[in-house]
Amino acid sequence: MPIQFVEYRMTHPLTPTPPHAAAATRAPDLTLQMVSDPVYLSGAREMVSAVSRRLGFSEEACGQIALAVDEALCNVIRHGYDKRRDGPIWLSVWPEYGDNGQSGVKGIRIVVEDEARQVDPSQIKSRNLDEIRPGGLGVHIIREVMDEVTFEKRDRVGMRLTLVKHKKKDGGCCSAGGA
Amino acid sequence: MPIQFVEYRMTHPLTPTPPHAAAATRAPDLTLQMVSDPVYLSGAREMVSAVSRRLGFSEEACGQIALAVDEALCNVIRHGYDKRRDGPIWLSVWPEYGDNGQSGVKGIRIVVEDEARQVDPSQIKSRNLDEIRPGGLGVHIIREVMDEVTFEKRDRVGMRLTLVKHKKKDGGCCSAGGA
Amino acid sequence: MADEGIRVQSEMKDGAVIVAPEGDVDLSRSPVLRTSLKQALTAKPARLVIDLGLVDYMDSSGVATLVEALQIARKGGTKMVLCGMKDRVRSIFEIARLDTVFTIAASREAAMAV
Amino acid sequence: MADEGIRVQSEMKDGAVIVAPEGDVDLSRSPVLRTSLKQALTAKPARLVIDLGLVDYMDSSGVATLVEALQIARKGGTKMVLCGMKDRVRSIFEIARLDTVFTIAASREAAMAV
Ligand SMILES: Nc1ncnc2c1ncn2[C@@H]1O[C@H](COP(=O)(O)OP(=O)(O)O)[C@@H](O)[C@H]1O
Ligand SMILES: Nc1ncnc2c1ncn2[C@@H]1O[C@H](COP(=O)(O)OP(=O)(O)O)[C@@H](O)[C@H]1O
Repeated sequence: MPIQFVEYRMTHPLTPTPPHAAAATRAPDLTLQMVSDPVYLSGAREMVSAVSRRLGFSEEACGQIALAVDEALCNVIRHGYDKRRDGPIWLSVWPEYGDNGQSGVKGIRIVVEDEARQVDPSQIKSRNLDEIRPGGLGVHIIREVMDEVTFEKRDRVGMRLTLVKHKKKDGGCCSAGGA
Repeated sequence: MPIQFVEYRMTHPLTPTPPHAAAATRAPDLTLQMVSDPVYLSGAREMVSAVSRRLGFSEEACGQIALAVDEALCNVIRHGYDKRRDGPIWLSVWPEYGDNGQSGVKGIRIVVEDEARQVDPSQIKSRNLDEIRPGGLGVHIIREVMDEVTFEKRDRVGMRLTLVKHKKKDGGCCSAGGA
Repeated sequence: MADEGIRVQSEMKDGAVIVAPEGDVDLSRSPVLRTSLKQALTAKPARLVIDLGLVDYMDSSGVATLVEALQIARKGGTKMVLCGMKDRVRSIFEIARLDTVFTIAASREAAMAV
Repeated sequence: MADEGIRVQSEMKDGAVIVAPEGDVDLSRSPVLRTSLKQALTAKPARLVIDLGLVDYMDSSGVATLVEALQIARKGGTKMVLCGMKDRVRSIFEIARLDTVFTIAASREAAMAV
């Protein structure tokens, strides 16, 4: 019962030094590090969806962003980790600002990283949708709902998927609005 | 626009090496690293609430856990970081298993850590609730809805708050149940 | 950073001011509610009805905002009534032992009558 | 780990089997739906109605489960109809261009009649 507090790295090989989450010149506002267990998909989805809502995305857009993140995580779990439930996944979130930084939030950038199997990004592609069969929809869905989708190999191990979605020009805002 | 990918630690002083999140002998299943900006409270709440639901807590208990986490984060932001919006906060989540590990999830353990002001844990206490005034409710709420609440100073910098909630004996399950 | 707005609708009816915030009232949003309530209270209306029917979540910063409004209302001779609370919102008032401090009505209509 | 259950209610009515999953149908839950659907289809009923009225969220693993059921239904001579979809669930069928592949009805009653 009394959990003993010691440094992570001494006790858990999964936790890297330094964090493996998306390393950009600007640090992410949020990074969720999770194990590759499907039971946590809903937690990741709801987090991303709530953040998108607060950043001013429409209800529909929030649902799409959550769906894209879910599909991305499912693919890491199924293809990257072969359904192992203890692989680390990092989900990092940045608000995207306008060019001058003055015009508020223009979109959201989400990066999903893992320490799983590396594959050539060109191999990650949607099947022909005319053929009706179970599966083979994830990559198509991600590309359909997000504005920017980039798969890359990470430096030494694992993959990195960058997802960007811009707000619609009309504002499309669900929860903003002055008092 | 082209974000350049480099190692975190070179570019962002906030991101520690190694992760400062709760370091227990068993690594957390999830750790959310977030900046101390109130705009992200809803993301943290929804994540914790969705995870609690999936771990089999009742709808009411999920709401209480989310509320306790919200209040804990608010206190870190207001008292720890004096409303600075760029301080790091780590929110780590562990499912708690029964004694033999065989009997499923018995509860949830959540640890909130920061690099903010250190205060003597004995100073963190609720005011007398009979006196009606704005504020002074957060610690009371946290203690009321959680089963275990422990404030500690972290080793070198910042505070650590450990929150545990057990499932009710009657099961109180909202989303489990066989097919 | 980003949206910290919250929609707060205000209207006058039969000498009462009705204020209806929407969404989550948490630390990022309670300041806007605070401004709306202070504004509603400056005119010292006979009655201030705060309709929480569209509030899905409230934390202690929202409750503190309402306690502050209650104190101003009492000083100014305004009868302040909360209404339309969802169970989840009501429970924080119970936990804070404030459910007997506020006048709480089920509906807007009831809030106009108490 | 933990709860991967999903409530799936099944009933027989006028020669049709009605299956109604509840909650989120994602990768952690679609296997349970898959089992329910396979079971419902073994008897080769004249009609299988899948009522999605209580499903708040579905990802491609849920859609794949339904595509698989459709293929089994077709082989067995069962007419499979989806009904009660919320907008959010419907949109994934549209994105996957499967909204014309499935027979989709608004309500359970309509699903019994098409
Ligand atoms: N994270 C990943 N790691 C490795 N391979 C992947 C990953 N994501 C997708 N792929 C590859 O892309 C293909 C298409 O993925 P998807 O459209 O989601 O359909 P499905 O997963 O059902 O095959 C997969 O079959 C797999 O080969
Ligand atoms: N994370 C923290 N860091 C420093 N002090 C804290 C922290 N959390 C709570 N406190 C102290 O405990 C007191 C009680 O907190 P709380 O019950 O939330 O009421 P309030 O925040 O409105 O004062 C605070 O006033 C503060 O002095």
